[in-house]
Amino acid sequence: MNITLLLYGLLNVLFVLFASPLFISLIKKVKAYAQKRKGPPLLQTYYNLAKLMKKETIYSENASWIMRITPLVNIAALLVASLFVPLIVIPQPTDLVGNVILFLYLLALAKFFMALSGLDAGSTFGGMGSSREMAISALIEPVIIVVFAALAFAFKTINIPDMFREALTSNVLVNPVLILISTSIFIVIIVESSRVPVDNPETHLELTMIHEAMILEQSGKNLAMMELSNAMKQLLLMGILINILFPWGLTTEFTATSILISVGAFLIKAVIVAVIIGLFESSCAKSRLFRLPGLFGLALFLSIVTLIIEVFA
Amino acid sequence: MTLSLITILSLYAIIGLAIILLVIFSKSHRVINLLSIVLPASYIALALYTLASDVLPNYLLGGNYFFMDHLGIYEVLISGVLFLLAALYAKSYIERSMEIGEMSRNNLKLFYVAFNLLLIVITYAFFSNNLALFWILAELTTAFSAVLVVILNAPKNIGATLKYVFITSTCMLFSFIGLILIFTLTQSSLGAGTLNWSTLMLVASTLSPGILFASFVFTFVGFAAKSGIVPFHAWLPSAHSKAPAPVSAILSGSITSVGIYGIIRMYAVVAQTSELPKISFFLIAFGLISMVVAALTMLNQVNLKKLIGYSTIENMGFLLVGLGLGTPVAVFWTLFYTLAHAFTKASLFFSAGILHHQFESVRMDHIKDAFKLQPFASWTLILGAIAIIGMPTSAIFLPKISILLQSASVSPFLLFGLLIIFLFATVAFGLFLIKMFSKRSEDGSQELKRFNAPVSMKLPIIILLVAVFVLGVFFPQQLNDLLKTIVGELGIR
Amino acid sequence: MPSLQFSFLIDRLSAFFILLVSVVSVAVAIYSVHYVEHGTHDGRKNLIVSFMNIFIASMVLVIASSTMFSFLFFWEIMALSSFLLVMTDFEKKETGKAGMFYFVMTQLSTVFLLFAFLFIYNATGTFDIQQIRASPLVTSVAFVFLFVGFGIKAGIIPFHKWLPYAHPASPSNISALMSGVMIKVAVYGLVRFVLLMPMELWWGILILVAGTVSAILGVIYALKEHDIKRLLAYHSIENIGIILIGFGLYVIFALSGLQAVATLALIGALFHTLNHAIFKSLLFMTSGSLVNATETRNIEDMGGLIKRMPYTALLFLVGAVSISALPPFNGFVSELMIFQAFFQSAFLGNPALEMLLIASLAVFALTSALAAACFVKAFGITFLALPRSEEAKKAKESPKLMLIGPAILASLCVALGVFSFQIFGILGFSFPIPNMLLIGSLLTGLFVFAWLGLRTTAMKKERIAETWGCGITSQNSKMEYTASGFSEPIVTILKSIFRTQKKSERTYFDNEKVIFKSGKAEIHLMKFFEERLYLPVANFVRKVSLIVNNLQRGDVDLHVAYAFATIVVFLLIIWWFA
Amino acid sequence: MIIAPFQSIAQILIVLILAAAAIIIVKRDISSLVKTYAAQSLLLSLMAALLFVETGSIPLLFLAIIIFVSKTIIIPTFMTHILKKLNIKRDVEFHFLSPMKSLFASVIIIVFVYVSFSRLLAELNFFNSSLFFLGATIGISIVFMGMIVIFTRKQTITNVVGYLTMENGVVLFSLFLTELPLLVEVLIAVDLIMITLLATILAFGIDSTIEEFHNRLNPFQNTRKLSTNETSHDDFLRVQSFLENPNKEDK
Repeated sequence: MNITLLLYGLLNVLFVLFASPLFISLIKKVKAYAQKRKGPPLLQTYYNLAKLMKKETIYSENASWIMRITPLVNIAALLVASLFVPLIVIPQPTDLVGNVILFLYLLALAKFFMALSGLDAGSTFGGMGSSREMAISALIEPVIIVVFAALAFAFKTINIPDMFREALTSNVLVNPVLILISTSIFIVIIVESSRVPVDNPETHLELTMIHEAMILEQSGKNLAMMELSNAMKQLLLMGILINILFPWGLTTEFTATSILISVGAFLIKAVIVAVIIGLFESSCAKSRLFRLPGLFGLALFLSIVTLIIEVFA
Repeated sequence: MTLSLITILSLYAIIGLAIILLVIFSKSHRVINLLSIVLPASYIALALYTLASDVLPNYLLGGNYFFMDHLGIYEVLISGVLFLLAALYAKSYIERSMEIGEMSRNNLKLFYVAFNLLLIVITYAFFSNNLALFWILAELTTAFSAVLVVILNAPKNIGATLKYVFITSTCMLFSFIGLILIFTLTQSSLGAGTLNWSTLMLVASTLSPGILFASFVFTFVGFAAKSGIVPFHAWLPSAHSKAPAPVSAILSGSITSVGIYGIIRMYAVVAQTSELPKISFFLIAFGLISMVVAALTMLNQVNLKKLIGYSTIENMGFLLVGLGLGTPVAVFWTLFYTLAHAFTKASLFFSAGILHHQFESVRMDHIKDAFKLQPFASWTLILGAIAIIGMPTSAIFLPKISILLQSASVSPFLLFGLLIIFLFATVAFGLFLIKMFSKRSEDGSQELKRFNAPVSMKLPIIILLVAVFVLGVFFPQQLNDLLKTIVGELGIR
Repeated sequence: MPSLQFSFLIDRLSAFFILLVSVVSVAVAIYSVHYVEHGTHDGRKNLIVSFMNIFIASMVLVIASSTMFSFLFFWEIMALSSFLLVMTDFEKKETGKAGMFYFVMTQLSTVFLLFAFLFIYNATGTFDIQQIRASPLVTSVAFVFLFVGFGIKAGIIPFHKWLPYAHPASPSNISALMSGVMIKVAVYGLVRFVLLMPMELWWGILILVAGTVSAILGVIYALKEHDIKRLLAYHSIENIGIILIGFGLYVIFALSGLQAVATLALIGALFHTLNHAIFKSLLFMTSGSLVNATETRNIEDMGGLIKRMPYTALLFLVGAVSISALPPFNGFVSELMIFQAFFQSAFLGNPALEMLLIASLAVFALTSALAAACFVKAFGITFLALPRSEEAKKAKESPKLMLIGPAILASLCVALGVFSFQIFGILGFSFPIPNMLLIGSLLTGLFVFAWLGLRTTAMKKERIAETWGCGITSQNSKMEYTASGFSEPIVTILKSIFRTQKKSERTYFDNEKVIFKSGKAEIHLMKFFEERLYLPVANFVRKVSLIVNNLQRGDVDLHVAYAFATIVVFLLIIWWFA
Repeated sequence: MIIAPFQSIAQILIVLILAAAAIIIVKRDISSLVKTYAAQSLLLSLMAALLFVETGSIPLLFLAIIIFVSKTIIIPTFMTHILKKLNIKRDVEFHFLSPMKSLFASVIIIVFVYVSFSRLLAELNFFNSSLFFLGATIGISIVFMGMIVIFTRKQTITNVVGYLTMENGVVLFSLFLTELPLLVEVLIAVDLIMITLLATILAFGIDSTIEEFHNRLNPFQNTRKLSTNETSHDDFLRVQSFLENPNKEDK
């Protein structure tokens, strides 16, 4: 594990850490515009986090140490996961990081503890939240796996950086595979970052909220950690979508110029994706929980079609 | 000095009659019981002596009526052991039966006289060289064992005994027809008619196969009835369930083996001719029928002793199958199976007898928290069941596997059928025991006081079970040789 | 001609399985020392212990035996001793039912195995397992029978029904052994024989499909269970399914010439066998402690135990994380290997096969996700929040040895996960699997780093207060989310599989059905296999045996008539042959 | 060489024996059943005697005597003795087959036996005369007819008669086929007597109290004076309770 790899890791992690909150508020902004509102400033999320760090932390009497470790587990898992998705620089091939399945299960680890913390305080909301969250994530799991299986089929590798490199050098993903797979990944992003129509991050209405309900008991720095890790997760998934579909500007060598270029390129692409997400969110309404399987079914169908095309072509 | 076989043979009779006289004229139960223990003991001693000293087979009275060969000695030994242990067990069992008024004291002597007479008759049946003589003695075993069954004070016993007497003797008449046919056949082909197995074995190949087959079929009827082969089996379960436990043990150990013995002899005779495949098929078919019917019937029995009785039928069927397979290996293991089965069954009936005296019935719905009241009998019952379903380390296991293996070479379907039948029997035992032992008495019926069985009732069970499980893991060389010689003498190729 | 001559042969496969058996047995033995004391089994303690030893020994000997005969011999002893162990609390009604199920199924498996063995012997003339050389027909028939026989013992659907009955009924250390080890012996048998016989593609497909079905249905049935031990039993079915998936992949890939992937799948399956043995025994033992502490198996009556039994909670959590296949624990690594094998199916070059694998892959993914959900429920409802019953309030931490036993396995869960890469390196396999040591250290490191960071930067003030509970006066256990509530969304979404029947009736004050007076609603989950497969067969057999019984009901005359008819038939036979 | 009168007499005897069997099938009055049986046995012994006169072999004579003593004297007298004790005089119920049907059945049986044995016995070369063949066939048929009696009649005592009839059939069969060693014949007779005694006593036991039954069954009654009365008394009570609720013991 040489120095460049270390450098890559540091760079990537820091980038994810600091860039991710931006897109949360960006999407908020887009939705606000869509609703003819002004919306919060672009740096609102950073302000929130800073404020939360300054606030005291309150634990319920019924809560146990699960409640205390969950934020740390989340942030740790997401930090490790952010090693796996190169956003600006692709490191030279290595087996150490980048295994797509490990990446997914790191997210699952975070989610597992989040759900436990939801049950920990014994309040009704938390239980409801984690129950729904687990149900949804269980149902989306086949989609995710099949999508990445499709990618693995396409790129003949299960290593995310290698996928990106492949995508960079040879664009194997010609239409219609492009559209299909992007649609599936897009749905995955919507689900995983708990957005409309699956979930509604704005309200605290018990009927709609899922993710928010889980972290309802969290407060202060712990809440900050949860929010941050959620933002990072969203960014990482967006990054996968971006770097596979249009990896232009993604660089492989460690030079200041190329890095700057790719940072810029990535930001632009990410902003575009975020805008799309925002528009999509504001274009459709929160659907009932038991309607969601239909959406997932669609995603699964698309990804399987992708696979079929790849298999028979 | 060595006794000549004629003396030995007459010794059997002399000892037997002497003991019976003593029984008639002795007063106390203990003495009578002791005498009845001495008789089988002496028989075993004589048999072992014969086995050790003289060269078998040996023909007596010019080979006309009696002879001794290894098969006979083997069967006599089995019966001797069974009778010995049964007598040992009977003491306290009968005493208890008389206390609770199951059996009136007047019949005590009748019981023991019939008991000893039965042993004598069985012994001579196994030593009889002449088919007709064997037939008569077999009939007599029916008569005496019928007395043993009917001895208890219950109308049901009379009914059971009537079933027994009528079915067996009716069918035995047909085997008499069969043996007249054989006699005539030999007369017509040899000039002088004979019913001697020793002779028949020699001349069988010269006789006309058609009539030989016919006579086999006719004789089969009677012997099958004695060994409880379906559809002549009806007497067996009822008699077994009604009779006192020691008698049930003898019935399913010795009486049935008398029938099997006859079938084996006839088979050995016919096996010399071209009819072999036909009768093999015949035997396997009847074995299967018996097994199927018995196993299916076992599946919902409520009466423990009936269950055990039906399992006897099932095992007899399996013996027929093993005989029908007819290879030396199969016959070897069939012979061993008779011994293993007799011992296991005896232990089961003895345990059931203890339970019977505890609960005054062996019906499932009358037996409650058996483990608390009769831990010993419960465990021996479980062990016996484990042994009879042919679990490993029981003596049944090896013969079962080997015979199944032989059947596989006939047809895989036969093998699978047998396995399924065994599954049914096993399941029947398992479910019955689970149901029976999981029964608990509701708080009302706690006043059932414990019947503590004396050593004389426990010892036979222990001996039998030890024997069964030791034979399961250790196969003595002498036994191996004995069985091999028997197979040789039967001329199984 | 069989005789009691046993011969044993220990190669790497059997050595591996013996290791598995012994490791788990040690932990269970330590655990049992105190566990057996707690149970109210009067004189049975000694019996339990002695039978337990026979049981373990027989399992080791089954694995070690090199002839089918001794395999069968010890297999029977294993079945018998385990049956007796299941019947420990024979007075209980449910134990009786469990015993019946278990007895029948285990005998059935013996029937199939015995048939296969004798069939092979008849073809090859030897009992030696290594010498199975026979025509494809023979081996195929033998394979089918072996598969069914071992499948019953391993509890693959639809032969699984005995598991969810036998495990709750038997003492927890026994369930730990049975679910952790015994069903693995069945897996061993299957692997052993299939590896020795000339494989065919459809074997692999059969194994894969059976595995997939067992996995998904197992976890789905587990989701609706609130009896913790039954829940774990269903998870055993699921994990056996996963193991079979891996093994099926091995067969398929090996026959397609992709040796590397095949090895990956096989090792993955075996590794998962070991892992499942470890964490399932761990979970069963801890649940046994729970049952002892709370006197109930229903998780709806537990809750809040993390405060009362902290160590048990930690151990259970480790087990839950491992079985939910979360990094960096062992369960994850083995599932990762199987996943990777799946991802290689692009190279098969047989479209139909690839599609099958993809479908199976999707189901597999769903399975592992549902498993995670199920264990969030199991842990959350059992340990977190407020106690749901008086017993749970009064629960005490279990004695030391009942913690040490599981603790060994828990540490193994972590170690096998974290050092998996190195272990495989030592064993001489080089798989493209991530170095979990790195990941694990990164996770812990970043965990500590974040913790320190928060300590330094963030506000330290912490307060323990009552959090907002939707305006209720005081938080009580009635307000908590129940286990059934937790699994309700999934149950509703998958109602077609559960065959859920919701019944609800309402009464109103007025005729327009406006003013609601009273009503009741109930959800009934159908026991599909029991009601559609097991009971019909049993009833059929019972009916037949009743018929046979009634044919024999009657006095002398009837039976003499039977004899008469039979003899007339004999006359026919004679006439025919003469 | 067999001459005509013997032939005709033998045929007449055979037919009479068959007729006796038929009567046993249809008759309802038990005492007359026993009488018919005695008559049949008498005919049988006459048959044996006739054969002795014909062939001049001593065993046949003895056989005739044995048959006469055992079956026309001992068994019938004993049975009538029992019948006096029994309170049943007639056996009116029939199972499975009505008397007429059973007669038809036995006719069919006769034909069938004839057919099936014709092939069989043809191989026995010394069957030179049709008479022997007829005798053998009728013998077997009588065995079957006796069996029909056993399973169509309800009363045990009648079943005993049926059994005896079967045995007569066997003897007839053996008469015409061959002659067994004398010892065997004696033993068979003894055996038959024992079985019959037993069966009859059992039949008696079925419809009498256990007490009387055991008194009859047990030959050692007076060797030892026991307090018979109270044991037998509570035996009696037990039996009463049985008769009140018979399904207490299993069925």
